[in-house]
Amino acid sequence: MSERDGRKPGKRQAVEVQELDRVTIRFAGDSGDGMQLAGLQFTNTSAVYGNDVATVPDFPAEIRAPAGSIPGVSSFQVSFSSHDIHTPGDQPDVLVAMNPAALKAHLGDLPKGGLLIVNTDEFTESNLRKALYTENPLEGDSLDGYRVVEVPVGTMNTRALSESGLNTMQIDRSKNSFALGLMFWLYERPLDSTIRWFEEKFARNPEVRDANIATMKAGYNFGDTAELFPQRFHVAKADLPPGRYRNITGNSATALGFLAASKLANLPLFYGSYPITPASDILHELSRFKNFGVKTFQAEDEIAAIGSAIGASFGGFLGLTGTSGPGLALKSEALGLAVMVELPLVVAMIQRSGPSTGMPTKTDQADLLQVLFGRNGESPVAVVAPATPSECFHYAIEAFRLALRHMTPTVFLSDGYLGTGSEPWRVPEADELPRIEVKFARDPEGFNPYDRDPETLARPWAAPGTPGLEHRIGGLEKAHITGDVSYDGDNHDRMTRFRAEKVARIANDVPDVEVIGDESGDLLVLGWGSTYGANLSAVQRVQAEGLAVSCAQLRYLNPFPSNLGEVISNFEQVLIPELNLGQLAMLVRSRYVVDAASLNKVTGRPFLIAEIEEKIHELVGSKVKV
Amino acid sequence: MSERDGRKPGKRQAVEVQELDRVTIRFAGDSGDGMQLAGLQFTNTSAVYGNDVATVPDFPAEIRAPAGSIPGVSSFQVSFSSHDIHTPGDQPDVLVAMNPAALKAHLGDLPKGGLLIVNTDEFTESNLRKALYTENPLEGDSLDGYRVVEVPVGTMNTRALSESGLNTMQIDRSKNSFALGLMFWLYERPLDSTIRWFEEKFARNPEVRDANIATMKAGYNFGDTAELFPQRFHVAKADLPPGRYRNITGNSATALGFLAASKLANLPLFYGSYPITPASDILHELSRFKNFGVKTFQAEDEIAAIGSAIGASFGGFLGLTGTSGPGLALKSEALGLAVMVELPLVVAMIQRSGPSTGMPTKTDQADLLQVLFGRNGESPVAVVAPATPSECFHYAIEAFRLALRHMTPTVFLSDGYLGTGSEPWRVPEADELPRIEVKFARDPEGFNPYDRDPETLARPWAAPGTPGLEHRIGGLEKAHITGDVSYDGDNHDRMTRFRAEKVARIANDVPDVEVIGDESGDLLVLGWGSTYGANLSAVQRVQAEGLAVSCAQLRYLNPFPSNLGEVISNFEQVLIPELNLGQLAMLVRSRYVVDAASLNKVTGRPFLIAEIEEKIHELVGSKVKV
Amino acid sequence: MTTEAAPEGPLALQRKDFVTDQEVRWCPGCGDYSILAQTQKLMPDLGVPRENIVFISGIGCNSRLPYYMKTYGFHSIHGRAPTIATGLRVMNPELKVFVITGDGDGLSIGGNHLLHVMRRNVDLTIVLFNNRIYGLTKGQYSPTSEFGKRTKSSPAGAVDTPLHPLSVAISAEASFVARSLDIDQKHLIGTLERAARHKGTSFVEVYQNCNVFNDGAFMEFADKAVRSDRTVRLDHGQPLLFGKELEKGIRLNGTTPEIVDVGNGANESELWVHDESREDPALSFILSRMHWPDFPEPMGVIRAVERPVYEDLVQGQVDEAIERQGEGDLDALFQEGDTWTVE
Amino acid sequence: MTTEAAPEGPLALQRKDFVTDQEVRWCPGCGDYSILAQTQKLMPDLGVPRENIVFISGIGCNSRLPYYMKTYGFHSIHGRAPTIATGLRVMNPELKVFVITGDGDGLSIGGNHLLHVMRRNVDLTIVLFNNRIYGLTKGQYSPTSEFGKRTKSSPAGAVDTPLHPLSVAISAEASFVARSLDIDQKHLIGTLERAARHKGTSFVEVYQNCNVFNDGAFMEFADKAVRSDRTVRLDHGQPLLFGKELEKGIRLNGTTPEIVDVGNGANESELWVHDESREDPALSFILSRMHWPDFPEPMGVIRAVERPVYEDLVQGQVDEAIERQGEGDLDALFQEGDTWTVE
Ligand SMILES: Cc1ncc(C[n+]2csc(CCOP(=O)(O)OP(=O)(O)O)c2C)c(N)n1
Ligand SMILES: Cc1ncc(C[n+]2csc(CCOP(=O)(O)OP(=O)(O)O)c2C)c(N)n1
Ligand code: SF4
Ligand code: SF4
Ligand SMILES: [Mg+2]
Ligand SMILES: [Mg+2]
Repeated sequence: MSERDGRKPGKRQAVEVQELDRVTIRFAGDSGDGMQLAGLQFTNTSAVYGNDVATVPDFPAEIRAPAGSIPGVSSFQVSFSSHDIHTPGDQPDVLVAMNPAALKAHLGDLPKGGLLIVNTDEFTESNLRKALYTENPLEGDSLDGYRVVEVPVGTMNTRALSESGLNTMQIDRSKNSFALGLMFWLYERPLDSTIRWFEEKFARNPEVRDANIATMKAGYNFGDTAELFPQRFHVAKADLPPGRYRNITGNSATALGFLAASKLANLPLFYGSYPITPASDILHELSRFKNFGVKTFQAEDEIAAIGSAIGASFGGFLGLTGTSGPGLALKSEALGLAVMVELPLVVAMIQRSGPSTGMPTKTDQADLLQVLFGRNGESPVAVVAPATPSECFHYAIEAFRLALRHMTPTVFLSDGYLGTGSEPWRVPEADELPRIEVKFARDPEGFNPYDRDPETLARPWAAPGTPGLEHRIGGLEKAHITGDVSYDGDNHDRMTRFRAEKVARIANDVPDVEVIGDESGDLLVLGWGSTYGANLSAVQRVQAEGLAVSCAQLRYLNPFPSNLGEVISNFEQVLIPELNLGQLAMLVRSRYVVDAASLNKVTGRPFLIAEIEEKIHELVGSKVKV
Repeated sequence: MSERDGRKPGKRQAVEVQELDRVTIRFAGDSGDGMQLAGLQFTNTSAVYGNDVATVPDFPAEIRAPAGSIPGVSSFQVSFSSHDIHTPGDQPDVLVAMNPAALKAHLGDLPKGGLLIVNTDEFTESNLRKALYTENPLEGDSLDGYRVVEVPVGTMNTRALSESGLNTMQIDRSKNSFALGLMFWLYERPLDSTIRWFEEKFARNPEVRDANIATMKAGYNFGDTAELFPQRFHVAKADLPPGRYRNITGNSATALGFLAASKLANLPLFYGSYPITPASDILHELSRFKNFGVKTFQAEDEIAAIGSAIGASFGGFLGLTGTSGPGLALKSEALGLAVMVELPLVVAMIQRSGPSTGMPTKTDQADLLQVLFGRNGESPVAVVAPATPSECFHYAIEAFRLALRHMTPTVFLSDGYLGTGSEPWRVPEADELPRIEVKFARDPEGFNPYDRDPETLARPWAAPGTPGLEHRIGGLEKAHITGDVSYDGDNHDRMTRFRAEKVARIANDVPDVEVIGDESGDLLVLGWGSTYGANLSAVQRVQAEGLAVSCAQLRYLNPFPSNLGEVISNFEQVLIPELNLGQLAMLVRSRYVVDAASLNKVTGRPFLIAEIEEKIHELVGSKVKV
Repeated sequence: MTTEAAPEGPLALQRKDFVTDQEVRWCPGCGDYSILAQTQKLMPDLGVPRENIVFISGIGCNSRLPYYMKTYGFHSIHGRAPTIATGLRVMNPELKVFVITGDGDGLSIGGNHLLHVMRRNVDLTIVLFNNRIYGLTKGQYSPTSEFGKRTKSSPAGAVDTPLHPLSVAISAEASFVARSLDIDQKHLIGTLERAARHKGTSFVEVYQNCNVFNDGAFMEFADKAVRSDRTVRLDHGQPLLFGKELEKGIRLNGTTPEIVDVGNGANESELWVHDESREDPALSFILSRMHWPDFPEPMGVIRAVERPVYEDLVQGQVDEAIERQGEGDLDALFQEGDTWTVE
Repeated sequence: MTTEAAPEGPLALQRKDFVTDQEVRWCPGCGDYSILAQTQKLMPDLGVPRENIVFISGIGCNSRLPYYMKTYGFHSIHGRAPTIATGLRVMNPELKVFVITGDGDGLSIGGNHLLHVMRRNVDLTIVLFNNRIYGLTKGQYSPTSEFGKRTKSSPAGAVDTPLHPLSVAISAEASFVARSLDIDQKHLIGTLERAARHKGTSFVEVYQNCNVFNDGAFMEFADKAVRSDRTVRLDHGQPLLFGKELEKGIRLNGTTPEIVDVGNGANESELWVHDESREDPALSFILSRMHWPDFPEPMGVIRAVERPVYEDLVQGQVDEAIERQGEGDLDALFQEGDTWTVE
């Protein structure tokens, strides 16, 4: 039984086991080496084991680079811990490099003293050349200061599978499972969940299934027998709030959230989209769940995608479209139409690095202003922004709740780092989730399409098919109440202010922004979106140093929570770290006339905790060395 | 000879002549009544006569409304003066109403005591119905308090042309010339320039020519003979700076400016556009001047329009595209490409009322933020904004000067009010105009497509066809210097800041913003674009009252002139009047952390001087009654 | 807009029940009036409850039409009506959806959406008002304007070769393609009815006179006096005959149409017998290339074939999924994959 | 990018002069490699100075090609390459401009631009890499994917009817339409050369294998073993013959192609003789509808007719205006209309 022979309890005592409270491993190899799979399996195992985990993948650019080349390197970083963590870690403690290119690309991130596991078999002349190495790093002194462990992964793997009946290419494909087994041994992880996974995944392909299981065990045993490692490590369970958990990426959580919204509002979901990295996952995910009644439409372009979603909203259904920056640019005009016709359209916007095509597989937060202002005329939309992968679930639902209650287009603003990153998610009970109440106009008596709700200013939603409510809407300015076309100047002024006020009033319908730390102090670190983990971790560190620093992460970007002004006013200074050149900062400075400081980074990568920590010290001085 | 018999010097003494220093006349009638023509001729005559003039037309919505209906009313307001004026006037002194609908639509703007000239012939049962009059206003007391003059324009016109040989419909078409003649008499204007105009315009149609001239004279004489008017009025010449003048609309001035830029840079102009109100005029104008080498391309949509213009810029030519708000929304993605490839594309953006289709024939200033931020990623463009119709000429040239020198997409931001409004323009001497120097890369030695000019950070412009400079550009992030595709994070950060800094440095290349009035005081009225006339007039009034108020109009919106911060700092308060909900205000508040006040109006109409004056008094109190 | 009481049922409806209180805002004499009139007349005959009828348009003079139809309506943005209609139909197949577009709206800015909606065969009735001009923007040439046409934007003549709307539709795999004429009231309403009853995308090009910016664009063959000689009515199963006494016919020489005099000599059996239901689109394509003055302009239903309707296929996949996996259950969904419990 | 010294003149150039220092980033085994190779080989033969050659692409795997061509290049945005190429050619007719696109780039998001650039007949050589999949975004179905295709975005099978790229081109009035195959090197370079030498828009569909996301899409007829039986080469003025011994031919029964055995019985004279230069597009259209397995796939130049080139017409109007009014003079321009002088 896997459990037992995996664990080999007999030999356990042979090497001493060191307790650690957090470890960060980066698996790096060629795109073909299955690093994402190895990383994910290690993540699941650790999560199931009870650690808190956080991960971040790093894919090569969309185009496949030649095998063995640096652009072809794919990596997956997982951080697992005995306490709760908020980021996948600034730097890895362990780097698994499956080929020279992977070593070249990632060694820079490994701190001296870090553990470096290299697959020696790939360090051939030609591979070294592909990685632009002039000499073999395993021979020179370039690796001095690292704890280098050389493993002939290829050879060992081939040996383990000589009997498998697979051809060499197939055998080679399971290298990653050998490496994975080795890491499982090193960190005392059980093999069973991965074995189960292989059994499901390759159910229809027993040879491959058995080969992967066999080589993984071989890797595990190799660690046990070969005296490569002086010690093993153990990271104890974290005490997470009780409940059922699963590991989830932001994009999956987003798709689940939208499906949930459909159930909670009891309205079928329509998803119109045109593929684009990193939003495509949502299209792929939703198209798998047709039994939820969701209809996915791969449109000819982004304009058709949002147009079709507007059609669905007009029809009285959950109209949803999703894209990334370049796609949103194309949707601008139609989103303006949705604002004018005041329909509950939701736009899932997964940011990537721009401008233009930019770096499609990397992340920035530089589309906030486009989301707010990228349309002609005064064209307000509501904006919600999850701060962690698992939060994407809640805010996907929230986006529809606000859109439906306030009859306004609403943007769900995520990014590639959230979308592809993962963390444990406490699985909710479906009936824990609050229903979304939807009011359709049904009574012809006194019906008018632009007769607003006095509280929310929302206009009535009258779906085609409802007898007696026949009416016409469109992109021309509408007369107050009747919705007739109007060129009256005062009406235009009034309607423009209504549209703005309608969105502004959503502030009464969203929770206050929460301050982590004291309600007042020297510095407030104010953030939005995926910077949450780094902001929080940095602030926790400086709080531990005794600095009067708190942080707050905005999940509602338009309108701002109503207490934001007051929150800000209680701090001497405000720091706004953003993966752009200061977009939220501009909004906050102008809204509250406060000289908020910015920390900007536009590298396509998330903030390191240390970067924020350093900026905090720069602003409020420090009682401790940095 | 027209001059003489027009003036009828013999009878002049018959009615007393009152001197006025400014008169504002509004011609209003059915779309078919030729009010635009009448207004324009009156304008030209007054301008040629030597007055300062300002005009604003008001067309019906793009769709032709039924004859006689209120939506079908077309009007033209001209203000002429013996001193220099900055707006077409808040309210007319005289309203010429050619039919009931025109009266219904415009009477509200005529102050009590105003002169009201009505064409009684059109006040028929059916016309009154079309104008939604339940009773004939000429009979009731609804016109009490106005100086009503009833003229059977139709009858008189028909009588005048009974011999003309034209059919009744043709005859009816020249009604407006009769009315025009009457107004010429009332304000002692010479007929000759209009006669000349008819002679050219209808050269190939002598009957129509003669008819219009005849009925205009008849109108003139009618004023002379019929004792309808107790007096005539005279508005003396204004003393404008010496020079040759012509009356020009903003859109014509814009087209001329771009043609001039082409000559000054000695590079052929390409204009790629898709028709849209109010930008279409520019396409129409430019396509008339093929002998300047300009090539106009009516694209299949706005995306193709900007794409083609980018192609022209890439090719080493003056690439220009033009549109209005909805069109700019569609161009967003491609404009981002232009930012990434750093080409000297110019976008002529003529704002209209939004959001969405909005009110196509009306004006707002609500696209400033779209222009600045309506693209994915950090995507800076330079923005210039003329403040008067005639300034459009200069800033069209300026847009290309900046685009070419700094190798950046540049937006020329105008609006429908500027574009269709007119004023006298002091015609420049072509060789007064400064040449635009263009540097092309030619030397393969050490050429690199992203090797920046140390001063401006502009990249070299290497046109296809240049031997040895073959290179590839595109929308993916570029490596510093080489321009190769790069996914390097630090390079992306560097390039993002380069693009921002490149545009920011344009501030060194533009004039300081000028303060009209004292350099310091209680209040600065800060504006941009077409609010200039109203801002200036209002400030001049309150200055006359002795208030410490100055004004400044921004012609450069990105970057701001470098002295703006200091200018602002010298005033107790700042007021920013905008035809939007506070877009420039947001930028200024955030940039200078100043609590600038806003005056917002979104009616599709320009500010009245009185509105701004009132707001000024509200902010700084007043020594005088409002 | 005033609210309207529910109708007593479709059969009770008459044209006036489909007229809104909105003042019609087209130029006097515009061909759009006649198309509107036939469209309103058609409604009661369709037997569709008024609340289930939706008119969706883009931007252009033509696209004002929904305001004048007392049904649900959406005057959207330029060129995008087919996309909105697609989303609406996919979610609610109960609705009878019309798309109103123009030669600029549908073939210039909106050409791509037209292409894709037709290949998908979404059940929409698309009426393209072809006046060979941009009317609303006051007279620029359009993708159907003649080569060399002088307009505001082409003072020296347009240098663009025009598109044949019907050819485009056919090569976009359209299952129903027809043409009619604004002023030919009976033919127009008949053609619209055929289109409206077709399952799948029906595309109708209507020659429409813009008497302000392109007056008489079609008069050469559309004028009542010459119409029978210069247009040919297409009737399924009937030979292509035209002329006042149907004295002329068309036969195919290989793939080339030829005009022949019927009666004297030329025998009927040689004539091209129209088959609108033929799968192979070659003949439809040939018809789409026939134009006055070389040939009489074909009028009527050029192509009408059966193809699965897009939204039915989409619904089918949903039904099948439910069949196979049962109605989606959130709890099951949430627990997909590896889960673990923390006590 | 390193700078390159000016060539000694086109004739001196060889393939290597068109190879950049950029590492080619396509999956090993991708059909794009072969298309790139033939394209590079073709360049010297064109006799165009390297600095006058420009490659403009959209987005997609295919659209990386310009990075590998040591000419001027522009890797633009998704679907818009034809628009950029149009502006460039209109302003500089000296340049030889290629447009590289894909089935998604050119027919999905970019379909409308393709339509309009072809009807205008801008002098561009458009090469559409048709791999019937979205490669760059890792495997969603495209407008040319077969009905029912299962992909990441269509797990239950695509319900969209695919477009026939060549039919679309023909109905867009294209003056040159051809098809070739990535792995058929001689045919490919020959076809590309024909296209490159055509005056006006030339449109070439290249069947391209995406061995990662849609492997073997064309193997059924493209495989060397069966190719001669399952494809038919089109040669102007030659009968449509195919098969290893050219033992089979195609004849037209009215508008319907039929396969006949040549030799025994069926006489050559019945066979369809290919006429690429025929104005009337009916036959081109019929060819564009022929597909395996019903017919052999037509390969080669389907249509090649002469039409005025858009940018020449534009230039003509400029020349004529200068002829008529003389070179534009700013002072005259400024003084147009009423002017007056203030002393
Ligand atoms: C995005 C956008 N671009 C341009 C316009 C301006 N516009 C409105 S209608 C139209 C063309 C109308 O032509 P057509 O579709 O033939 O309709 P018609 O008026 O002739 O019926 C244009 C260019 C617009 N409203 N929106
Ligand atoms: C505006 C925009 N939308 C979507 C994308 C994402 N995208 C890039 S390439 C592509 C389709 C590629 O398919 P194809 O044109 O067939 O090229 P291939 O990769 O198959 O060669 C898509 C959807 C994008 N880059 N830009
Ligand atoms: S402009 Fe032409 S199409 Fe438009 S309403 Fe007037 S006549 Fe009709
Ligand atoms: S994904 Fe397909 S098309 Fe793209 S490079 Fe790889 S094999 Fe070629
Ligand atoms: Mg039209
Ligand atoms: Mg493809």
